[in-house]
Amino acid sequence: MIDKRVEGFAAALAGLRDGDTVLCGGFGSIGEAFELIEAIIGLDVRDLTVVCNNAGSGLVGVAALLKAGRARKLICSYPRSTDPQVIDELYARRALELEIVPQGTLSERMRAAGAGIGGFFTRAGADTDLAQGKETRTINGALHVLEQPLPGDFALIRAHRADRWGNLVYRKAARNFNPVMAMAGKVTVAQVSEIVELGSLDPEAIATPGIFVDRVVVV
Amino acid sequence: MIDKRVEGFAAALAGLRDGDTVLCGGFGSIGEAFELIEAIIGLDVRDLTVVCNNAGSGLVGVAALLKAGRARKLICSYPRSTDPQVIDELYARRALELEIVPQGTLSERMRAAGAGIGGFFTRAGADTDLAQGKETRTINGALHVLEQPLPGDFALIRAHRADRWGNLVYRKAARNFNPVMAMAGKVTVAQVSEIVELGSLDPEAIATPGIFVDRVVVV
Amino acid sequence: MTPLSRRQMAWRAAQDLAEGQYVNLGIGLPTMVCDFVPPGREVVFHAENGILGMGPAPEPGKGDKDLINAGKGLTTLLPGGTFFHHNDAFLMIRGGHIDVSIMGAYEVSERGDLANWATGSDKLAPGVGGAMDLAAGAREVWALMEHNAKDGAPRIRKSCVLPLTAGGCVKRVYTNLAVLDITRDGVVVREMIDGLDLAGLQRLTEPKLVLANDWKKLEVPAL
Amino acid sequence: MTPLSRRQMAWRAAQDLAEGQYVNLGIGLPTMVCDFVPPGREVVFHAENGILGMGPAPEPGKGDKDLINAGKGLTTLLPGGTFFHHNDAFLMIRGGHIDVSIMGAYEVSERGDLANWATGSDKLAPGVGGAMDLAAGAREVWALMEHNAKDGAPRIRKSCVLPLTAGGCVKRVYTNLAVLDITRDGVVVREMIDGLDLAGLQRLTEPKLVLANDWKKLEVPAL
Repeated sequence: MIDKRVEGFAAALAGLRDGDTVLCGGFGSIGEAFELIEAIIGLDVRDLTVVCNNAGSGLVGVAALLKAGRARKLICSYPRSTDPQVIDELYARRALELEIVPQGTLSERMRAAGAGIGGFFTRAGADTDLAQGKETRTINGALHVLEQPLPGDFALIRAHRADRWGNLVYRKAARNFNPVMAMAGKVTVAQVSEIVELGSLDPEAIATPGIFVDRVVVV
Repeated sequence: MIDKRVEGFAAALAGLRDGDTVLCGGFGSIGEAFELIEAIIGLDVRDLTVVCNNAGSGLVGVAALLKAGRARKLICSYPRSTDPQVIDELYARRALELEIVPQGTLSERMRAAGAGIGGFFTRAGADTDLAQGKETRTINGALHVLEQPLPGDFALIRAHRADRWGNLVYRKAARNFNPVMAMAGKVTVAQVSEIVELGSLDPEAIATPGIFVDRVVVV
Repeated sequence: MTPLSRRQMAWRAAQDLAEGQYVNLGIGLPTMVCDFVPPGREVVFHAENGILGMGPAPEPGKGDKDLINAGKGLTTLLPGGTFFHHNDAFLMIRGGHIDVSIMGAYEVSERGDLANWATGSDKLAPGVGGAMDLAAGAREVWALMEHNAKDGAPRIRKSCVLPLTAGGCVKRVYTNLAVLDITRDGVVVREMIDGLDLAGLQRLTEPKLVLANDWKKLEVPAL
Repeated sequence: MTPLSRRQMAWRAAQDLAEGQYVNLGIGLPTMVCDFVPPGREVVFHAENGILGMGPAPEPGKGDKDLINAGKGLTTLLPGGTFFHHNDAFLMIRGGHIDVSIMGAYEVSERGDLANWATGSDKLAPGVGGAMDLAAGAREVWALMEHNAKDGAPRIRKSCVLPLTAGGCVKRVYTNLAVLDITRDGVVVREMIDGLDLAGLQRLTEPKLVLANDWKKLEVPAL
């Protein structure tokens, strides 16, 4: 029987290693798997590359992980979201490597990783400082920049409901980055509010099919 | 008031011109907008490029359009589906230009058009005859081919239900190519079975948001 | 001469949105535009975190914590609204499906170059969000900003001083003093507030301004 | 010596699918594999037209016309199954999310090159379907085919004669005579049907065969 449910954060995060790239879902603090992300702090792993739209809010979730010094690098589009105290302090000390990526490109780079796309051309940022050092090309008269896939060793996401096959549904705007990160994680762990019987989620409305999900933990 | 409903096929197809590229949804004959596609035959347009996974089945829909000689070219992945009598006859006479594209690449090229992606690298077909004349590149040790966006002047799709904003839901496997073609059509026309009150479709389960749909016709 | 308040600036931009347009509102001031669309005119607001059909902010204490806009404020969903994932949200943006993007700006050049992401400060981390995708992908980009910086420096520039978000993308600028079009013939003044004349506006603006033949007084209600 | 029937070939391949694997079945013979997974073993079948969790074919007269598999035959959905659009179906394929792709083949080379899309005929239009995406993207590709062509020509080749679907992708071949692994050390015979020996199989096969130390009789039930 396929059963992706795991008990506890240690099982949920098993295999996470020094230097891993960790994709953390959420937009602002909505749809962020706070507890799952914070559980990393209790493990002996360092030098993580964290990928997240923001840099966490207040002192929870991604912010807590960064504050605990577990990340070497942050790849994000907009670090200073609600209550950016942690990123402000780290930035002032230049204690964290920061890669700023246009938000759509950030998402598309993860999709490319999940979709087996080896790279793609986008106009976003092509004529800006963020394209420095990247290959550019004029296509149909418009400058494009070649962007690379961005896979994660782990994706730590949050959903509303799951079943034992790992099918997920979200609530409203809490969906945001979670489905695309699920696609891009080599190991995708979903923190959910509830696990329901197999077959009780509407097959027309499952936003993340279980094929993208390896472990489900109820918080 | 936004109201994308149109009455009759003439209104649904208004603006279709000689030489246009027409994306036709469906997989086999499931999810194909037979009546809408056949309505082209009654118009005075020629030299169409038809994009469809197959080449139609029997004598209906895309098959009827091809048989009527309205297409100059067919871009597809698998022309000989159920009852391929029309394509077999056209192929024997070499009466239709044929571009064979790997199915995932066909879909991804249309997504690229809809998503503002200027081109993408895929491994699919990179080391085969179908990559002839295309740019290739070795990425992470694997040969990739650069594929181009494939936009449509029109996308003629089929869905189950719609509302007046053009939001669409599908039935089961009849979804197939329809959502991605909706994204890639400059003018997207959806043939649906039923129009429902605005707000009665579940906002978590709308497979094609109305932003991708220009006209809705009930058949 | 009374410059527009921020709410009045948002009101003015809202009047130019047409029925049926799909519109993305940037964070900060542009978010307010949503509240001032004329009643009965259906405009579909898009949020890059995965919403189409945003309604007004909920009554205090009544919002749903999972229903936020791009600025992380609570919002609502209109009948006909939909939720989707972030990648589809940006597919809509990059793919040319958004009719109008209204963004805040630090600077706009006479060629329509937009600078709205990096201040050059080395104290605070820069952040770009979806600005570059919107600038590259939306069919029209409108900038909504104070006409001048706090120190009086012009924000409509011959060339942007700050790092660019995208070149040549801005078509229209709404400020607290004027409505201006960026055209091949230069920066055209469409509307100016009462008490301001072209010479006065020109002193607050770096590139040469052109007064439209049919220019009007920029009139807004008390808000 | 009795070669396997088509149903027996499908049965044999089905036995090697492991619980929890995501498996795409090509059109034709591979479609039958779905019917022979051992009871109680959960394998999730993927159809490139947008289904995960396909069940067995419906009873005659009971199917839903909108619920078809990649071969356009009626199918069913198991509890836990999902529908999605075609682009996501191929995202799963190309992105390495499919554990096993079982495809029919015209030819397989000793390096695992696969030829299964173009016959070289100029009478009928060629069609590739999803074969190239599957060959490039699935974690493992298994070929399921008659050991020899109708005219007796070997289909396991030193090099493919027909146009390639992808180079070096096939890991295992199931035929009506044998089960063979494509390895760096050559084509290894894992199982052969009763009454066939290595010399006999070699005569029907172009590249040099290697007999596995632990080779077994290829045994299947009457079906």
